[in-house]
Amino acid sequence: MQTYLTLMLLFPLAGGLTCALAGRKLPRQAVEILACAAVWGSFVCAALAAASYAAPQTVTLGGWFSSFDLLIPISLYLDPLSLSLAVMIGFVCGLIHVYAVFYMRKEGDYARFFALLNIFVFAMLTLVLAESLPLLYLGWEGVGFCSYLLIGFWYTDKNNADAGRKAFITTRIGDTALVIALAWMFQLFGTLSITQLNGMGFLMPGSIVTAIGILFLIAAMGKSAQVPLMVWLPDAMAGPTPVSAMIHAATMVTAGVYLLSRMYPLIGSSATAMATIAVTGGVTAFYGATCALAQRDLKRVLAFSTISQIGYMMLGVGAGAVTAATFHLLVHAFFKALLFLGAGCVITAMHHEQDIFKMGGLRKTLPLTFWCYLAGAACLAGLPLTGGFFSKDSILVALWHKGGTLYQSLYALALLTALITAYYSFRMVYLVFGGSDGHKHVHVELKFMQLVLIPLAILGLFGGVLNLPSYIGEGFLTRFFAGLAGGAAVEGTHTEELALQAVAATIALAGLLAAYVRYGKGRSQRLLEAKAYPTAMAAFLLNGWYFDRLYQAVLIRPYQALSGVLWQKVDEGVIDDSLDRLAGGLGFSGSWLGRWSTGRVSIYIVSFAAGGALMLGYLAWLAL
Amino acid sequence: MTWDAIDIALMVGKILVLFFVILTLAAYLVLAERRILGWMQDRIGPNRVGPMGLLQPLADVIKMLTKEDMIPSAADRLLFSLAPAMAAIPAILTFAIIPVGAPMVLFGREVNLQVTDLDVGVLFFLALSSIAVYGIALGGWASNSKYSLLGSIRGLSQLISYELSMGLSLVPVVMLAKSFRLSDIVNAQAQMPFIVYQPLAFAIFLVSIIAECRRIPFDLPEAEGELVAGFHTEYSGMRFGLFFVGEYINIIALGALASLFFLGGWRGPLLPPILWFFIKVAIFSFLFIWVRGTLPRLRYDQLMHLGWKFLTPLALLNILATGWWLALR
Amino acid sequence: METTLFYILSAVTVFGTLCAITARQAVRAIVYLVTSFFALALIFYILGAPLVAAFEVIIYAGAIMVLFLFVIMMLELGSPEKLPKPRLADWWPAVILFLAVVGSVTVIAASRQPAIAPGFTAISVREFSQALFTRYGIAVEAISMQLLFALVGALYLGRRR
Amino acid sequence: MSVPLSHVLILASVLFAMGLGCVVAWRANVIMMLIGIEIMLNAVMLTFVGGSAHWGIADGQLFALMIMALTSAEVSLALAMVVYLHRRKGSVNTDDFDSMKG
Repeated sequence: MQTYLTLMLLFPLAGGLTCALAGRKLPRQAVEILACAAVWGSFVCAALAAASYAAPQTVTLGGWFSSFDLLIPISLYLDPLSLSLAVMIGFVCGLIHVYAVFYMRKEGDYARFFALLNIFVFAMLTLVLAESLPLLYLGWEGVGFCSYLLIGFWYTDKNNADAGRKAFITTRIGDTALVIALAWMFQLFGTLSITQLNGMGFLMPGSIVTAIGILFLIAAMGKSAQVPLMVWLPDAMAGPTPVSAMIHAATMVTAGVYLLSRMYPLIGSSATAMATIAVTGGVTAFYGATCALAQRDLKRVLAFSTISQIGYMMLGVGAGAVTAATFHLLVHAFFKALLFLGAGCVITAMHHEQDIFKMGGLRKTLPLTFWCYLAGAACLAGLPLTGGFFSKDSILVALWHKGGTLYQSLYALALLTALITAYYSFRMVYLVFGGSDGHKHVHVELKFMQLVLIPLAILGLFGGVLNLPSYIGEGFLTRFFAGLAGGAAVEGTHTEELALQAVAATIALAGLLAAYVRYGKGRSQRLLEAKAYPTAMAAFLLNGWYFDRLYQAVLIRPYQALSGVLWQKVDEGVIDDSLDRLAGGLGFSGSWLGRWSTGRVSIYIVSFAAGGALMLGYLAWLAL
Repeated sequence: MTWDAIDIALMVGKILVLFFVILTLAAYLVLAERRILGWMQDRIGPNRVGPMGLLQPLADVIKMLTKEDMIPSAADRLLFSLAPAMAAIPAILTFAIIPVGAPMVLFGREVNLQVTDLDVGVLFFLALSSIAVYGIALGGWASNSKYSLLGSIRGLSQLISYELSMGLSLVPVVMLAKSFRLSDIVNAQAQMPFIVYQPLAFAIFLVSIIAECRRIPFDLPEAEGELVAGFHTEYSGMRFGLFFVGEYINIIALGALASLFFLGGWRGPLLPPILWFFIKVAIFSFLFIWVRGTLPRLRYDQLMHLGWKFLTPLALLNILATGWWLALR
Repeated sequence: METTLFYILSAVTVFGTLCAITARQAVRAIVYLVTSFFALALIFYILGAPLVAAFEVIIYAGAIMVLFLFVIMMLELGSPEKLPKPRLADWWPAVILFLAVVGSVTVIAASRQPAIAPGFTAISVREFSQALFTRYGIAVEAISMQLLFALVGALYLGRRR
Repeated sequence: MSVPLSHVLILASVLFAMGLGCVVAWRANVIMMLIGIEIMLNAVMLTFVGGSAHWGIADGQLFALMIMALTSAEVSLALAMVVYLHRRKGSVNTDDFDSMKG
């Protein structure tokens, strides 16, 4: 087991370092093969680990810090949660690597790209497998770092670089909260081992647990793009599409959910913290869905849908259904990666045109992409019997069973969101693939890229078997997660469950119907309308509720003004000026004293003698 | 140390006697030199004043005293007047430490035939000989004459150079006697005069003292042919006389020291100590005159080379050898 | 008697030095200074340091000052130049420094009153030499090296090109 | 012999101060400056000898002797330098030698 875990981490690390250090010297194909092989090797290790998995275990690879009472070993923890995520990460990332090989064929700087991808995988796996919080934090920052560099991969364009910076700075707010939580917990518990911490929650009063939970929530907000720190994710689409698929849809953004699930035994005891998490998730889900309604950029639609879906996951965690949340996380990873990769195919076919109102007719040009994409959209919309349906439904069920006014209203909100989700999913499908005015150009690479979609589509569609509802049979994940806190199956009658699923299915189908009416039938009219200036509501949604402007007005403007004042008045006016004056004064006095060093012995002698007389006089004064 | 009247009287007596004897001796040494040189050069020399010219020194003194005292107008009057005294006084002072005979009993107490028996006697002698330089240097400088100045500079460098080899040649003597005190040195030669042990040191010392006296062949500071008498060109009358007398007193003093250091001083068989001492000094004085009558003058660079490149290293080697010998004995 | 002699010699020393530093000609300064050093040597003798006294005369009066005299004469012979003389204004800092130093030391010295022990005996040559060549052997070596360096340096500076 | 040590020290300080004054006043003339330094060194020697007499040990005299040796080394070099500089610049005025000024 130790071998598997070590190799799982070492493969991508070695691949990334090799690419980074020697990538420029190696031929392109060697780099590509190396990068893919590293990730697939990691996946194989994960699969083998899963195959031989028996019980949760901790593996210590070495020491990191050991000073005073701070002991941080490099130790990994394998339990159902981390194992399932590791397998998912290995698989999805491996597929995306293969996809990226073809997608990035025309781009230079392949070494940097693949090095960063591999290092990202390493960091993500570290995050997931870490047994101690500092190691988790290492991975946490590692993925953030790779994300920053990959969003700004085409850094020569200022917008891309800005998007990278925005992502980095915004997530940093969350990171700060995490560091505070870490330091505080070390002070409270004297350890940073996750397994130990999770068993120590009862030691502390509820208010402290709540505070720690909220700090973790803020960390998750940053990394998982939850309200109010979600503004970076839509802009992160500036990166290459495989990056968007891998980092900003499937893996990294779920880190926040993972963190909360991981620490659930600790923070789950605080109802307040849980409620806050649930509210955040619900609001984010609703926010993302509404914004996705009006987006014109294909990737931004997907980005907002990601925000929305992660909101669902948070909702699940908030409702105490870690299994449901993880279930949705896994299925979401598959279908969202599928959607992004499909979008990548579309964008490639459209010669990097991303406006969905300028697309259409691709159903005939790219049939394979269409069918796969359709599967992804169905999952996203939660059409019955798809993987997305089951996973989303398990969250809804958990919410319903939680009970209470708060969770009931959140359930209603989630249902509304599901309706909107179905609507915008098919709006997207209709606009992109419907109609007849299609483009005809298909690259060779595109064929290979489309092939990658197939396994993802299958997984997305049939992901539901991972955790079938209890009336069909005992869910695999439920059984697997049974040992975890918060992993217990939601109890309820089969009838009730069926009723809830019927409601969800009806909602999804209603959304589909609405989308068909508006964009299937009235497509041409919609295209005409799109050319007009957007209505106030559409603009509001298009711009993500104007959150960017709000932040601009509330935070950035005052900050810039303050910076301006600090810069011009304080820094230049006070500090610089005083330093300038000081330097000038010193220079003046220096040159003035410098006249002393005339090179004339006589003056030196007089100075020297005067100094000596002064010292002697001091001694005499002492003697008096 | 308490002094009573007899002590003081003895001291004053010693000083007066010594003073008188030295001046007389110096005066007659001049006469002797003139006579001996005359004989050597196959002529008669001064023989008119008194029997065999014995009153000649008196006549010379009278002549000098009555001569007009000339001071050049551009001269530094103070230093011009002081210089002759500066030349003569160290020579006279040297006698303060010279034991002229064995201690004798007088007025019920033992009396050294020596003005004072310093425990750093050798150093006292060296100090005085180094002071003697000033008379020459200042005399020449104060005259404000080119030739005098040249003579002074020559004298300075010559004296400094030979002082070194002279001092170094005395180190083995001190090492053998294990004292700076002159009476100790004389007593250390009770068995054997040091010339037996230290012939090389004696040779170096002899050459050096001739140079110190600025006698031929080392009389470059006053070389008549080149510098018109050098540093005392401008002097006349009694001032010149002082230079002159100083030189001869110096001869006697150095002769006395040479006999003390190497020939056992007043020690000798049969004859009374004072006589022995007198004989030895006379021998050295004769040697000086003899050399003057025999050897030609050296060139200036030869003089310097002899001092620095020959005598000084030789003296150093001699010290080394003596040290070894003393250590191994 | 020696006490009286000490004060007389002190007066001679101070007077000679004073004349030396105010002399108009360097040669005269040397002469005054030699006088002063002579008196100083006698003070050393009185203070029980006959060896230092002898060396004071041999080395200071007999060698160092002669060297000065030699150089002065050589320079005068080479190119008689008018050396700059200190103006009256130049004496002010000197006088102030003089007063400061003497005042300070007087104050410091007067604040303690240790007398030289009346019965003290002069340090004999033997004692002196034993201390010099045993306890301070290293210092002697160092000094000899320094003299050697000075010799080499002087030769280098003096060589003709 | 009943001279207080303080009188010896005061004599030394007077000599030292006169040497200092000489150096300061004659600051234009290298030779006079060197003479001033000699005076100061002699004053220091007097201090040492006085101390030696006061405590009855030879060390002070030893240091006086060492000062002499040092001084002879110093003076020989300094005067060689003076002669050298005189040969080069035809001057012994210190203020003419300021080519190394800052």
